Amino acid sequence: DPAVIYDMGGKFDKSFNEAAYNGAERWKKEAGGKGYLDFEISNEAQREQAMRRMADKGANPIVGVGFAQASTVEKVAKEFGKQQFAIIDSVVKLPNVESVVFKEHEGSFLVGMMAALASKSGKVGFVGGMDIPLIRKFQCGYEQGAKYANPKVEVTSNMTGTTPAAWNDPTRGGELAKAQFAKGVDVVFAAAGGTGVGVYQAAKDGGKLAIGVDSNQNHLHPGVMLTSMVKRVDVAVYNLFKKTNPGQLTVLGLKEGGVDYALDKHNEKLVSADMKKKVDAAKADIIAGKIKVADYMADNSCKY
Amino acid sequence: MSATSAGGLPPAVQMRGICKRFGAVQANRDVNLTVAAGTAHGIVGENGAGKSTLMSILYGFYQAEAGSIAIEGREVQIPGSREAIALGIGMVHQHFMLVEPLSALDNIMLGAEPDWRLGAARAVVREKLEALMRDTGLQVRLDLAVEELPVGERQRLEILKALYRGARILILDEPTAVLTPQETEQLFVTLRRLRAQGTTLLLITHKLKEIMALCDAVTVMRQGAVVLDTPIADTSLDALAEAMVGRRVNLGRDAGAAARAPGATLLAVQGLRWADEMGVPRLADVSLDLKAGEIVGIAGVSGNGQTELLAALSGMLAPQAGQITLGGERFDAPGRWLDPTAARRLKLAHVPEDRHRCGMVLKMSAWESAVLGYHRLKRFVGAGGWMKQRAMREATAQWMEAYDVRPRNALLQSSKFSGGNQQKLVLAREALAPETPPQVLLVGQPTRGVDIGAIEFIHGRLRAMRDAGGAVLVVSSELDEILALADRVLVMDRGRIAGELAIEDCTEAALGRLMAGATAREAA
Amino acid sequence: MSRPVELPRWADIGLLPLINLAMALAVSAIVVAVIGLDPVQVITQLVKGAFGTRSGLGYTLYYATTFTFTGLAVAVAFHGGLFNIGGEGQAMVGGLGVAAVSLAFGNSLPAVLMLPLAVVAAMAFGAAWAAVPAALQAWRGSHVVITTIMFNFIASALLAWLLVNHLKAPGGMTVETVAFADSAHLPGMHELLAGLGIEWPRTPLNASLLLALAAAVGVWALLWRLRAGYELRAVGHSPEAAHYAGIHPRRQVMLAMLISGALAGMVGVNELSGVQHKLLLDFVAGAGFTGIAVSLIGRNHPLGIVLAALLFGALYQGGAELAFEVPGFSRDMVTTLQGLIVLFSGAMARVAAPALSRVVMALQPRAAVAAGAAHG
Amino acid sequence: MDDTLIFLGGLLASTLRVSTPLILCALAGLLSERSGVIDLGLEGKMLLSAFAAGAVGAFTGSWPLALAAALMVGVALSMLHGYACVSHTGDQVVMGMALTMIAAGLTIVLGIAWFKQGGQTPALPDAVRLGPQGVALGEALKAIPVIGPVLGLGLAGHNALVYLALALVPGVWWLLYRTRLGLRLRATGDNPAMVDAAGLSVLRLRYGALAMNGVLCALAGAYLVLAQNANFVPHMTAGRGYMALAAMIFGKWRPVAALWACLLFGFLDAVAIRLQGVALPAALGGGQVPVQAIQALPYVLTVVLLAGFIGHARAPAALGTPYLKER
Ligand SMILES: Nc1ncnc2c1ncn2[C@@H]1O[C@H](COP(=O)(O)OP(=O)(O)OP(=O)(O)O)[C@@H](O)[C@H]1O
Ligand SMILES: Nc1ncnc2c1ncn2[C@@H]1O[C@H](COP(=O)(O)OP(=O)(O)OP(=O)(O)O)[C@@H](O)[C@H]1O
Ligand SMILES: [Mg+2]
Ligand SMILES: [Mg+2]
Repeated sequence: DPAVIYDMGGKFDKSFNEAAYNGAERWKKEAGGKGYLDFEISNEAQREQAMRRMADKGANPIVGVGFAQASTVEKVAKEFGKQQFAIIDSVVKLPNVESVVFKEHEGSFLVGMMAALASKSGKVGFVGGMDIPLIRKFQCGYEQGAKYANPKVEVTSNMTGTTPAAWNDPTRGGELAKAQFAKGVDVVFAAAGGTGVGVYQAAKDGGKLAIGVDSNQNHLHPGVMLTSMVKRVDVAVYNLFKKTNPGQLTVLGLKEGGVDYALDKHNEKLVSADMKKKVDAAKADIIAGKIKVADYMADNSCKY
Repeated sequence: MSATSAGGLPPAVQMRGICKRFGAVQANRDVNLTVAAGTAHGIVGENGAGKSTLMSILYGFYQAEAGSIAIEGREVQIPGSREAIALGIGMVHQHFMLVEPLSALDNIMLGAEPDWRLGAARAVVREKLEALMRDTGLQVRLDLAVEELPVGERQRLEILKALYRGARILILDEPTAVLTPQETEQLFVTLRRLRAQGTTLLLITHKLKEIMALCDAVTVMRQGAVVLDTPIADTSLDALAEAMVGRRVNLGRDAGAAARAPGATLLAVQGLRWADEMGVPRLADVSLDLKAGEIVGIAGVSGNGQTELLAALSGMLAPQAGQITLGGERFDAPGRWLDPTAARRLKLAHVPEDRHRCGMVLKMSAWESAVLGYHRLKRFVGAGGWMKQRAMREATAQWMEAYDVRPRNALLQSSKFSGGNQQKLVLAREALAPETPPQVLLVGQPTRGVDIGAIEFIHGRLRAMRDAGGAVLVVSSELDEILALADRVLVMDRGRIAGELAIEDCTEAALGRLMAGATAREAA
Repeated sequence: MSRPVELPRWADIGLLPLINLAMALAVSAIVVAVIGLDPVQVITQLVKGAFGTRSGLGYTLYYATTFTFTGLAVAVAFHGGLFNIGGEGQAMVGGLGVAAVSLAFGNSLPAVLMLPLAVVAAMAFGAAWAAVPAALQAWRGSHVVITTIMFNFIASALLAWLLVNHLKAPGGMTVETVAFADSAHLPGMHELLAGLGIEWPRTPLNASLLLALAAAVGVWALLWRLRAGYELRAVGHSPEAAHYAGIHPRRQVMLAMLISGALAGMVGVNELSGVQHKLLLDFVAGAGFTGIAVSLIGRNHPLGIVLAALLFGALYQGGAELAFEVPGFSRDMVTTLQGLIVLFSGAMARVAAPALSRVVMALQPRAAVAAGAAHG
Repeated sequence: MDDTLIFLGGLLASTLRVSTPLILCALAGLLSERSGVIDLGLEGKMLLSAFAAGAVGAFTGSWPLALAAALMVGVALSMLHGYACVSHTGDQVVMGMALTMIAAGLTIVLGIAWFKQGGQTPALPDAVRLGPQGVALGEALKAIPVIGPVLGLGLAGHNALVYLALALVPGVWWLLYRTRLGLRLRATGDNPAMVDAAGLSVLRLRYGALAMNGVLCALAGAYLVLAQNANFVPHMTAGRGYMALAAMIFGKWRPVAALWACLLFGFLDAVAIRLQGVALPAALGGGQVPVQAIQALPYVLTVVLLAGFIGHARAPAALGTPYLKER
């Protein structure tokens, strides 16, 4: 059986981990009767125990969701050389590990455009979770997109914190969003895991727009959620469960359908036809390579 | 019953067959007490005789296991202080019952506020109190916080508090223990005036003279039971003392003691000064010498610096000025002062006043308490600080044997021994633990709360140490004890040595005058 | 109001703690039932998970190692009359010490020097973190309960700051240092036993277990066999009596807290040198607070603490297994149980005493009467 | 200029929002400690009440019921506190630890069992939340020249609990210093034997103080769930109970001083939130503002105060000692 290990925050974080959960569930439905193992990490000491336990039980492949599991995957995969492992959002160079990373900057570019197009004040905001290169990557792509749609747009960015607690601090997220709203920001993009819930709530309370992340979060507050930058962790997990490519690095971008913006019945009223046209055009350009979105993690700086 | 009993009135208080025990201690056994209305009634007895317990039962603090109470002729139940107050009983406790940060006024009205708004309540109470203060002569500064008031004023405050609540029966538990003689005199004037106004007084005191001076009748308690109940006119100071202790009090001293002249000075103290955090001087220029082969007694009302003197001499407290010479070493204050370890090294032993708090560690076993202070001796501690428990236990067993500590169980928890036996164990330690016998022995309240047999035993041991060439300093608030033991008596008053008397010159009157603040020449 | 009830020693030391523990377990069972699980199944699974396999036992003992350290830390301070709630922070800083020396010297020192150095650093750093509250208590009278709580928060901020800004592995996204060099790895129990020819599954259990047992013996010897411990207990029971005996209460307060902090710091050895081989943020994971519960039910005695640590180790490991096996069970149930144990064995420890005393009296009327007579 | 004013207004608003649970909890701790009962369980009481509000809010969709549930849980925990520590003379410090541990575990256990969202409760609809008050007033205030934006943004448009917390500060002050009950409570914390001798029930006074303490903790918990956020999140109190305790000590057990301490701590928190990731000016050596230092500041300040460097804080004399009376 395959196995998935969610990171802290848990499988119902409405965001990153929940996407992985949805992928696993889809696989289960299609696999007909077969099950899978899963576990939610709730403290550091558990990571290794959980993964080793899965390996002991013969689970194959074992998917670690989240960059924080990289070192654990590396350690356990070495011990259990005959089993397949996978890591999402990080790279582990071992023959029995497949690494899956996303081009978050491409998806963020699209929602950045939408933010700039939807903003009446010409000010858009970004609330990141933990201050790490991965989140800077979101931020950088978002900025590029916003500037692409409206060169005069002002982008205000904040990070919630520097420790993993920043993924799950809705109160702080709400405060950051409110501070941005006070400055005139009227669309905010949260790439902050569970912290985002506080950001969206603040947007709702303040009558502003918000953009979700990872999962399609449009349904959380219809009329408030402008869109979501979906990162198809569900697809990644689904594919990994079906078949792994050990030792490979899989990169999922717009072209592969790994990232995208979300449009559904919850936000169709907020997205004008013109907006959609512009964003879809940019999407096609990125896929075609006509627009190059700078990747923060390429050289740890946001140059564009 | 009593001479001043007004015609026909029922007794203010009638307690019958009161029994109360605390664990193994029978604090009150079948106590009967009748107090005529409008009289002052004294209650005396040794420490632990059960006086406070009896009064606490009357005030509803404790519940008696058996017996009945009638107030002003009516049978009553007193389950709590509230009911006692409602019955017109007021109590001034042995220890102050005041909230220090609150003002005197707030302290008085607490629990009896006439209005739920403090402002309104204060106005009403202030008016009543001013009248009350005029009537009784009890003057208290109502707006100062209690912590700023001197003890005498706090004592008046306590009485005022009881009277404000409408007390017709006023219990005073050792009200003069902390008062100066002048304050005591002032208090007695007030008490007489209250009695004249019809208040019934119940006075507990250890000072028999006060009983004779104020009371109309007196009850003597011993070991929880009443042993004497008599109008004051039918008794005398000596008779009361005898009743308290249970046999003729032998004020006489042991025969062999006197004549021998004291030897070399073993401990010399000059110019000790120490003031507490509030700046009140507790030791004021105290100088004294202790010579080989003598027992020096320190007499005085407790709280006049005796505790601090013992602490300073034993190294537990560093005075702010003064010097001490012990075993050929000199210590100066401030700067280098004796510490308890050095004191023991220089053969000074110390039986502390407060054996419960200082003399032993109640939670530890007897052998652990028995080596306290001597736990660093070579014969008790081996290499690397390893304690030789066998040696400690064996030594403890020997000391218990020598000083007749009962039960002879070195493993028993220290708190499980009775007061007298605890005291004997501490004394045994101080006499026997040092490698060579102590040269100087400081003893605080050697027989407080100790029974007669043990008193005799302890006195005998102290004399034996003296006869062996030691210098003994005894601090005691019991004059009898001083008179029985000492070769020379120093009297302390407000932190200073008020005077010195050779034992031949000691009469209770002379000592009493010194304790009350007279100079030595006036006293003699 | 109730008055203190005297119980025979066997009942006081043996029976009452068991009754309190049983009450805590009973309430936990109710909670388990309320969330729709079968208490009996949960308990059997828990015991099986903790002791049923060698690997489970390994994890149990590994957790117990940490709890022994923090439990002993609480107990030593307690005997000195101090309630040290700062085990959590002291453990964090102890781990910082381990990481500091392991990262600085791991590549240059051989294991025989490196590992003792790590142990010393853990103890020194933990002790140093306890020293400030201790000194404030001794000289300024600042209540050690409050200051150690504050120091827990300060420690966690300090650790986060150092890790994020100075110690984080360059380029990595997780807040952790690079791995320690091999010489700074404490051998795992499986390696040690393999050396003796015994096969043992690979678990986090490592040589720290031996250190913890040594620490327990050491604490016992200190408290009940050494002069220093005698003085410490004297101060804990009665500062006045200690002062009378020429013992310096301040020095003892410092000593108690330094030893306590050093023991808490040892958590860093078990968790970092022994298992993680790197410094990360949350490696203490509440063990400092668990130490309070461990010490409470261990009656502040090293033997009791080792047993209580084993109990809590079993709860943690069994809880983890349950979380794997039983859907809907989360390890927070163990936190709840831990809280209930602190409640019943600590705050409400004497609530059952009057009833127990009546039962004991009823069971042995003659003995009780005789004891009463001996007193009177 | 305008930006600065808006920043200040936002900061003021944020300070008030962040301080509110601190103020409520500090007052709760103050009432209990003034009566002589140490409360290290503020964190736990707040957390469990927050969960109650979140869970009942999610089940019933009614904010009065959610609030009532929080109050019931808060008061029940306080009564348990009283049963253990007042009636049975249990150790008050240990009790606080126990309450906090139980709350930390139980909220997640029940949350997972009932809502299956990793311990969170579902997001509450607007009807279950406490909305802003005085928005119009805020707009009016903004019209004032210069300081208008600061006042309008900062003071108006908060929810009712923010204003209630602020109003409770003089309320508690008045209770303590202007009423009979307050006098009795203060006396109980200082000398329970005297209160007993005055014919009052120490037991009843301490239970009374604890009941108020429970209500205030519950309000703080409810605020977190019904006002500041829209659901319960595990560990969402995040040490606020201890911070409130620190503020209470920092305020030397006095309501108004405690308010200032709470506002200071809240202000520091609001500043820390805004300074996250902000670069220090080059004059200060560049690099990032050490946010952790700002976060640790309240705790450091409290230790400094306790060490007596800022004048001595005098705790109620009988704090922590159970009142035992032989009968
Ligand atoms: N609360 C208590 N618990 C246990 N024993 C007590 C308690 N109160 C008093 N006792 C014991 O009861 C006995 C009588 O005590 P009580 O205080 O009535 O004596 P007293 O005559 O007032 O003594 P003193 O002259 O020292 O004030 C003593 O043996 C005392 O130790
Ligand atoms: N306040 C108190 N609380 C609890 N126990 C007490 C209290 N006072 C005394 N005791 C205990 O009561 C017992 C008797 O104490 P007390 O000091 O009255 O000695 P005693 O019975 O008079 O002994 P002895 O006759 O040897 O002097 C001892 O076990 C003592 O520990
Ligand atoms: Mg008395
Ligand atoms: Mg006696």
